[in-house]
Amino acid sequence: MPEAGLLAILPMNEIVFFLNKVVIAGFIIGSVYALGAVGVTLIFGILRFAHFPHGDMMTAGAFVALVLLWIFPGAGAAVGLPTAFVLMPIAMAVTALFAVGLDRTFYRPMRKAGVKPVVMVMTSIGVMLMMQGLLRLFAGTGTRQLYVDTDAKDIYRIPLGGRDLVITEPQLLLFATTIVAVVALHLFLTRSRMGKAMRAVSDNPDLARVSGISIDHVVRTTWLIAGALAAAGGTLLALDVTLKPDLSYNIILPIFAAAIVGGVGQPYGAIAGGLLVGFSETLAVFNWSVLLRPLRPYLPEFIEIPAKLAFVPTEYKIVVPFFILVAVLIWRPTGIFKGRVNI
Amino acid sequence: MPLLEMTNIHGGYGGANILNGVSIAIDADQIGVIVGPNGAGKSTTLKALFGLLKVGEGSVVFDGRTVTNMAPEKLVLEGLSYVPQEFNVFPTMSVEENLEMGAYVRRDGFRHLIDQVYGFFPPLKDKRRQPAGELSGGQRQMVAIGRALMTEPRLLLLDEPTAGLSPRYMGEIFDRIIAVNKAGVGILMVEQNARQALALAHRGFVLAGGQNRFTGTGAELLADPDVAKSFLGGGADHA
Amino acid sequence: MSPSLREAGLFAGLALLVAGIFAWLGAAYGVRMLAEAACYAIIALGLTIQWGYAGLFNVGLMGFVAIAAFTTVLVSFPVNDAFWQGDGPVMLGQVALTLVIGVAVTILLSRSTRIGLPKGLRTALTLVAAAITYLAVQGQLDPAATLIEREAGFVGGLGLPVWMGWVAGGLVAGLLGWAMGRITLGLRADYMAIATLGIAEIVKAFLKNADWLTRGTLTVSPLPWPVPTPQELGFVASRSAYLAVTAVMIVVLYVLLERAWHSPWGRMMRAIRDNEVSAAAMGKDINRRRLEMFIVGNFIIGLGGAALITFTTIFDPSSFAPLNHTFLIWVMVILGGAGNNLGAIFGALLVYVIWIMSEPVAVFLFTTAEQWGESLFGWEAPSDLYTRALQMRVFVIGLTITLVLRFAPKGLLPEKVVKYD
Amino acid sequence: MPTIIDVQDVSKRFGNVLAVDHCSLSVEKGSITGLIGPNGAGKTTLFNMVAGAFAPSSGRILLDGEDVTGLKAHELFGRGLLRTFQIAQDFSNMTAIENLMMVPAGQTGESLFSACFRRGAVMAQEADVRRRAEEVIDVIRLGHVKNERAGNLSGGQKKLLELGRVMMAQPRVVLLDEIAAGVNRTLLNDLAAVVQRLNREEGLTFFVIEHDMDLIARLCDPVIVMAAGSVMMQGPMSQIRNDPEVIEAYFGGSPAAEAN
Repeated sequence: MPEAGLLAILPMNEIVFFLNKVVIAGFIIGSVYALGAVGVTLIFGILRFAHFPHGDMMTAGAFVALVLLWIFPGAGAAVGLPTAFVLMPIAMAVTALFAVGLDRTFYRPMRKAGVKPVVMVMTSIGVMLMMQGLLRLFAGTGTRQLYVDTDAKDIYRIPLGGRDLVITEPQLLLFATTIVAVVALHLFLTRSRMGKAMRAVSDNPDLARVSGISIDHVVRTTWLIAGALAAAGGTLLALDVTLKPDLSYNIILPIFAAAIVGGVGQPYGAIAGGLLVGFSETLAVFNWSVLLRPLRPYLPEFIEIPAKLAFVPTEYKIVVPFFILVAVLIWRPTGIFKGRVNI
Repeated sequence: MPLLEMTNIHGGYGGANILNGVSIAIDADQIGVIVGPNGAGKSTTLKALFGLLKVGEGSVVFDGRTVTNMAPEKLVLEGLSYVPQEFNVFPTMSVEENLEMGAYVRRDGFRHLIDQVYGFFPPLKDKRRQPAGELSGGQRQMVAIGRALMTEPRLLLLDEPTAGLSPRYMGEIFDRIIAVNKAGVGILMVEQNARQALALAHRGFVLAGGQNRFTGTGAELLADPDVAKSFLGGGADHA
Repeated sequence: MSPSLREAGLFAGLALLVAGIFAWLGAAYGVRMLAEAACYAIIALGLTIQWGYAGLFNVGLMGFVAIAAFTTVLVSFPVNDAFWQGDGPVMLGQVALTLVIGVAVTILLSRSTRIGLPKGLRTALTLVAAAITYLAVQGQLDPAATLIEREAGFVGGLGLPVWMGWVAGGLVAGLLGWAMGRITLGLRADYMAIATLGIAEIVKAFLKNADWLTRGTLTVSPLPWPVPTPQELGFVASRSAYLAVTAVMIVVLYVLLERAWHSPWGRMMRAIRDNEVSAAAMGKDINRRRLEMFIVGNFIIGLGGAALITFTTIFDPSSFAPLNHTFLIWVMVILGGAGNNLGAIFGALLVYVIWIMSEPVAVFLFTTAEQWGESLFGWEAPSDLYTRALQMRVFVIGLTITLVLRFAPKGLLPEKVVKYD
Repeated sequence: MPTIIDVQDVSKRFGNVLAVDHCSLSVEKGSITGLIGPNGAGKTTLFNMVAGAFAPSSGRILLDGEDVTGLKAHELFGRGLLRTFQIAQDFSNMTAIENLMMVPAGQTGESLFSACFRRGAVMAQEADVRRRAEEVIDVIRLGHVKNERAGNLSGGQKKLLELGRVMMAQPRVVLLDEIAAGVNRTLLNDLAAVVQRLNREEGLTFFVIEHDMDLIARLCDPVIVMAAGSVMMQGPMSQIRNDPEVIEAYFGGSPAAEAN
């Protein structure tokens, strides 16, 4: 069998390692970024400011899930899925309402006063600090698990000759949720009356107003969607790794990068941007020596393969989204999907 | 009783008044045209009428109801519709979606209205799936007017519908406006192309310095040498 | 109330507050607080230039503070003989040489369209050259770093006077500002905020991980002081001397900035802030002037940051918490009154006093709450309640920002219209 | 007379719209040249390109024989070209006199170093600038509001202030964008008088966009008519206003009018 022969000469161990470390990890982190970036990009499109507390909204959503976990610890066992995932829709609803409340309390008064966008951004930073203070006050600074004892963290190992391809249950759920959310959002924005109204406001708020579209409704819907998706992203990320109150801050820069790369105001762009940033990160910190080592016998003597050959040392991972961001801002400020930058 | 009656309107942005007593009255099914030099308050009058600008003094009565300073989204329900001069389409949305947005306030079916708009503006039908931002200026203007027609307004407000259009398109847009009017929609428009617009107007209003300078039928104003003077100056004979 | 009366009243109130703290917690504590507040005031002056004068939204303050503080360490920390006697300097010299050659080649290639290369080829060549430079430098630096860390710990300093370190710190911060400004000043405010935030993170990541250069998480201490240390003079006298140095810096900076603000330079800057398009039509080079503001502001921020870190006597790259401290300074500037130098100084002093005092207050409140909770409801407080209590302070900064922006957007000492008479 | 502004085959495209379409025109040194045309004819776009707000998509612009295509506004100011705006663009948080004093280019005190450390030189020059500003503010009759914030002035006063800035700048060419918009008759006479005086006494060239035909007739010779992005004709006003083609462009006369 030729296939088997081909498989035999391929360094399967290393390739699977690559798949685990780059492809799967990139998809996972990219999906989290995407879920955050969709909210950021919607808020930017409709309200025209960069929403800094978005990462904290994700964390807050995960904490809502945690609290629900304490209240209904048996929910997961009944369905056979992680409890936090089963309770996630409730957490999404709560966070969505919370986001609307945030807007009412802090952003709407500023909007009504007609302040400049930069003041909105600064207000949002104030909100971010408040949320971080509160989160750490109530949750401490330690890490937590989003699992109850009855949950089993299923790990799927797919043997591919040699090493196994490893995917965990929360990763699958995260990926599935992202796809469902994106498709649903796409249908909502292109088919529903409210979704079209949101696009209209993003396109031209003044004309939307004279067409009789209620800006208040659109703004409220925007916050509902952004809040719900943030909660989903936060909960799923916390399921995959752990729940930390300061999670958000490490994630907001890549999320902004994803939103801007995808083109501000472009939900599909945010998905692509999220995956692009996620893959860039995993590719950049990947140790390429692993893939080169099998080639050792075929390479001339004088070429040494260093023990570690990564584009960027892991400690500098934060640099990757930043460079993507700056590069896009300079060379193609409308994003790869042509968003709206000005106004 | 006139369909629309604006009486002695004063208003402006912030402190400075731009309108210093504008009065406009037109009947249902009429075309009213507002002309005048730049800065005379023509567009401002439309904005004040449509609730986009605070009216400080004076009253707006539409179909017997006082609607002074009513919010635009409410005025749409009253039967008014407004087409701004610039930025008057949703550029990333398709032509048909633009029309749907015009019908946003309607809860009933509006399919027949979309067909009616395609009837007024046949070129749009072929472009229904195309983003409005990719259309030519004249077609964009058609989308803008079509969007405003989707609420089945009794009165359509147009702010310089032919600005920036080539003469060929200008004539076409004017033809369409007449057709819309013949279908029973009152029109109040601001026009820079004064002569052409006055020629099709039932009522004409010449504004200057935020006040009515001349008022009359379109034909009267066209024949008035003083009106001509305020446009080309010096009373040139160009009739 | 006339503006000058208002100023006098606010400063008098502040003086009373400070006097109360001196009486309550002692002179050593009070002077320390004032010296630190003075350093913050310098940073706030730098920020008020950027935000108040030019509307530049810099949220990367801690990056500039950190790089300036590090430069001070490099210049004024005692010489590390172990490093200079080993192979380290030579190896670093090679790295530097590679870097210079690589950068030169890259720049030449990026201009190669002038000799007729097509644009696409130029871009490709430039990118390849940059990548090769990067890999070569990284490849040479790794063994050098390992060697230095093993043999000498870190490179140490140059042993020069502290004031030189501060000035150098300011200059490096200004230089970083220049590089940053070239990239970000054309962007709208949101993007500039994101970009500067990113820079701060990168600087921090670098300082934290380049152990051969900064000792990383091992921290460098004690940093030399420009005045005799507490061991020599005692706390109160030594800290007072430090306070005197920083106070002189504030006065000098204040006088210079006021001069500049009331000269044609300030007039031009106000014009640019008011109406960019028209200022350009009147022949003012907006981009250049903005860049100038950004650089000068960062120089002053670096100066203040260097003084602040020197005062704490320890350089710890992981201590530059980007959010808390960055926005502490932002609150100082907007609460004090953006665009008013006196307002920035007042805001810095007031906010720092409140910030420092909020620690004992928060702890007191939480201990009380803990006791009551325990005795009344049998509530068992989490063991980390103390650290959690301090998080309340972050909340308070955030709340202050939103409240000030909403109810007093011009601050306590609003900017004054410059009049000629 | 020699040409000072020479627009050669300039086009500007915004997305699908060709706002200026292979336009060529020239302005003679020492003239007050008018630019008229219906809304959307591309006048303001052309102005913006000549003034350096954005670069043309194609074509060249010469200023006094030198190619200045694509130069920025502040660079053009340095070469003696100044533009005013349709809606007066004042520095609203600065006083009227400061609005004038900021204009002169290359003031010593505009360097941060000099402002801080060369007080003597700066003050001496500042006194000169001040004196000139006081003179100008009297000419434009705003002396009584010189310490008022420019944002508090009336629309007409802002227009006067704008002309005051022109006088402070001492340029060679001025692009005036709709100086009459929103200005009452009496004030308009003042503005026109200032423009004529600057033209006559100081030899300034003016290139004027205007909708007020009276003003154009009074000030300008020659007048250039733009329509649909390019020049339709050029000549004295008396000739322009009797030209059937121009009347057509301005007032139309299409079948639509007759159809009614």
